[in-house]
Amino acid sequence: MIFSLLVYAAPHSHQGAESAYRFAVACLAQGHSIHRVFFYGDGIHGASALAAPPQDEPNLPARWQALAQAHELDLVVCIAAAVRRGLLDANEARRYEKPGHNLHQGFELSGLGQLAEAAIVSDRMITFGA
Amino acid sequence: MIFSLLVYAAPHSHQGAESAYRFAVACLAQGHSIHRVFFYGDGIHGASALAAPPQDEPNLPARWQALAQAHELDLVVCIAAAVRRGLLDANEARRYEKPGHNLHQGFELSGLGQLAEAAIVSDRMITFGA
Amino acid sequence: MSTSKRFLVISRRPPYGSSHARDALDTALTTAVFEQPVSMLFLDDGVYQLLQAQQPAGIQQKNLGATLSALPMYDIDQLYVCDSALRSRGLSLDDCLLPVQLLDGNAIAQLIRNHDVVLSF
Amino acid sequence: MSTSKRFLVISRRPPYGSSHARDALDTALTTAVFEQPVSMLFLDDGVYQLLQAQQPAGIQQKNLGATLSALPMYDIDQLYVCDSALRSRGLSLDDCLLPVQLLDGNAIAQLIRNHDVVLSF
Amino acid sequence: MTLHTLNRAPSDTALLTDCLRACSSGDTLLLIEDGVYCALAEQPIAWPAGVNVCALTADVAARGLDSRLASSISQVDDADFVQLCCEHARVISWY
Amino acid sequence: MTLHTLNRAPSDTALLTDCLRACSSGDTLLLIEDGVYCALAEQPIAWPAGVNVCALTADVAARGLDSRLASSISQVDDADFVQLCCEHARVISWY
Repeated sequence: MIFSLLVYAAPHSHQGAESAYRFAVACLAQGHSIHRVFFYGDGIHGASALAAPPQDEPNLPARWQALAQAHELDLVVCIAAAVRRGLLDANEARRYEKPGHNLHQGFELSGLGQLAEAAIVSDRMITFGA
Repeated sequence: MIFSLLVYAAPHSHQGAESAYRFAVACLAQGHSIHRVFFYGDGIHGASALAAPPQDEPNLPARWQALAQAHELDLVVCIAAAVRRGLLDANEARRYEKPGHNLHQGFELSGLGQLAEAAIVSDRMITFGA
Repeated sequence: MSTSKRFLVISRRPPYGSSHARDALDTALTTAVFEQPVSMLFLDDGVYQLLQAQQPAGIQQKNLGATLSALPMYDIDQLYVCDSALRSRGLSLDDCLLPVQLLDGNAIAQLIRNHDVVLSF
Repeated sequence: MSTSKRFLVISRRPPYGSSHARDALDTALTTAVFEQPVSMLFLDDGVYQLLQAQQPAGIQQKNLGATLSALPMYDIDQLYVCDSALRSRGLSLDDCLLPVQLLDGNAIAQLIRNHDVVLSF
Repeated sequence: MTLHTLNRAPSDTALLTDCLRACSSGDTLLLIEDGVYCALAEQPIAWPAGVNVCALTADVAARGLDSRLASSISQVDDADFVQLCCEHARVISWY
Repeated sequence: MTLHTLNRAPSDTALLTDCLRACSSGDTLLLIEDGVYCALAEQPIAWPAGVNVCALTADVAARGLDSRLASSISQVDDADFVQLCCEHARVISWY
């Protein structure tokens, strides 16, 4: 089956961020495919390139990236939610004249339409909330 | 009187972030002083240098910085909460070998002890939660 | 994207205190722009979003009620409210800023079965 | 910092679902390191933090119960629990991983009046 | 005496119960953010005796509740909030 | 048929009520994260007839609830969670 995930919880604040990752791993292990993981609301912080969690806590952005590389899944961050909260790629940093950018490699910023599209083309859409 | 504030809510996600700022303005307008504003938990996102909110939403990090400059108040961000969530200053970026830093000018990263110290030396400590 | 799915957006948080209500609304609007049929269901404190006379300028937020009023212009006219959520708050349809349909528990379960994708906020 | 204040940390969220419980605990521990007298009060779902046999390895989190057990070593031994929060969950002091004192509503109001700074999570 | 702030709607019954249980006579309870929904006349709450309950004006107006407040609840502005903090020995935030 | 997930303790009575009201016979309710506290034997909940209620093992273990679950509630692991998603036409997250 084709799954997509909506991640609405931030790592280190709400367990939903970690639950989503664990679900994705289980999903792929069973041979299903994941079309897209969409990060929305506070969930966008799960795509930070600058997160440096303690050694006994998982670095979710890095794990998502590795999972995406191994299984060709699409990691999309809601651009409107991200930009207002301070998560930028190089383009947005230029557009808003900010001194840097902090979107983790392997993620891309895009519109909320990518959530609707994911729900349309996937068999199941699962939300992990906060 | 001497006030200190604990901000535990993130801008654009919970109203507490904005309530805290409004309270601080009212406090100073009445001639009180604010010793420290301490950002903890998701509240640390209120110190992001990269936040680019829409024009009709306030840029709280910039407003806090302006307020701090005008009134000599101390803006301290819990370093442990910040680093795991991806908010770094230049020092921490070097320490964790991250490609950039995103702490807004006028804020400083420090330990949770600064919260205890603020409560000790202030007449009132007010929390704005999420 | 030739296929079409019936979307239901559930909104159960009050406006302004957190971004849930705004995010639910933006999701519904965007889905409608993608030409998918979208219904909205207001539960619990989500019914407070429908109150008239919201004036959020003093808390530096956009008027959510004004955006809600525009839903029919985006062809989102299937708007449902849990009637016990409304009644237990002492409110009625007259208090709502746009026309909505009242549903009881059984009708809510039925509504869910009639949709393909349910997104809740 | 010659003065000393009596701190009360209120913790009313369950462990693991969010960072509130951990943040409350870290705040209490840090305040104790600053040699301030600290009490902790567990209310509502916060009492679940006190349950024995927590095994959070499977959800990639640190054992909060283990940290709680260490509180007395940091001279945080004034630990209070709302007795109706405990009882309404079918729990008793025997279920708790460290010694705590039960308080009823009046005693909670009294406890608050006996502290200078109250931080809640 | 204590100033309590509460920022959640009364549907969070556990929070409201804890807050009211923690109030002593002479305390003040200030309803802020979504807490102002606790002030609705249509859904009257049994406030503890001797506790002064008020609601923050900006939050009342934002939510369209101006004409819906219970008559026993007064509205206060940001300056009053600061003043209430000064008049009470400590502040507890219920959230 | 619908799979419902619920991630809050039963103290969030409004969430639990909405979730149960939305269940049809044949639906499954999976308790995850803090939702597993709804599975405690000491605090039995009146589940709607015809709804299969289960709890996620990792979350039960994390919170020390292994020996405290109501007997009517089965534990499922992450693989089962995925399987449940496949077996139901849609998933609703109550949070």
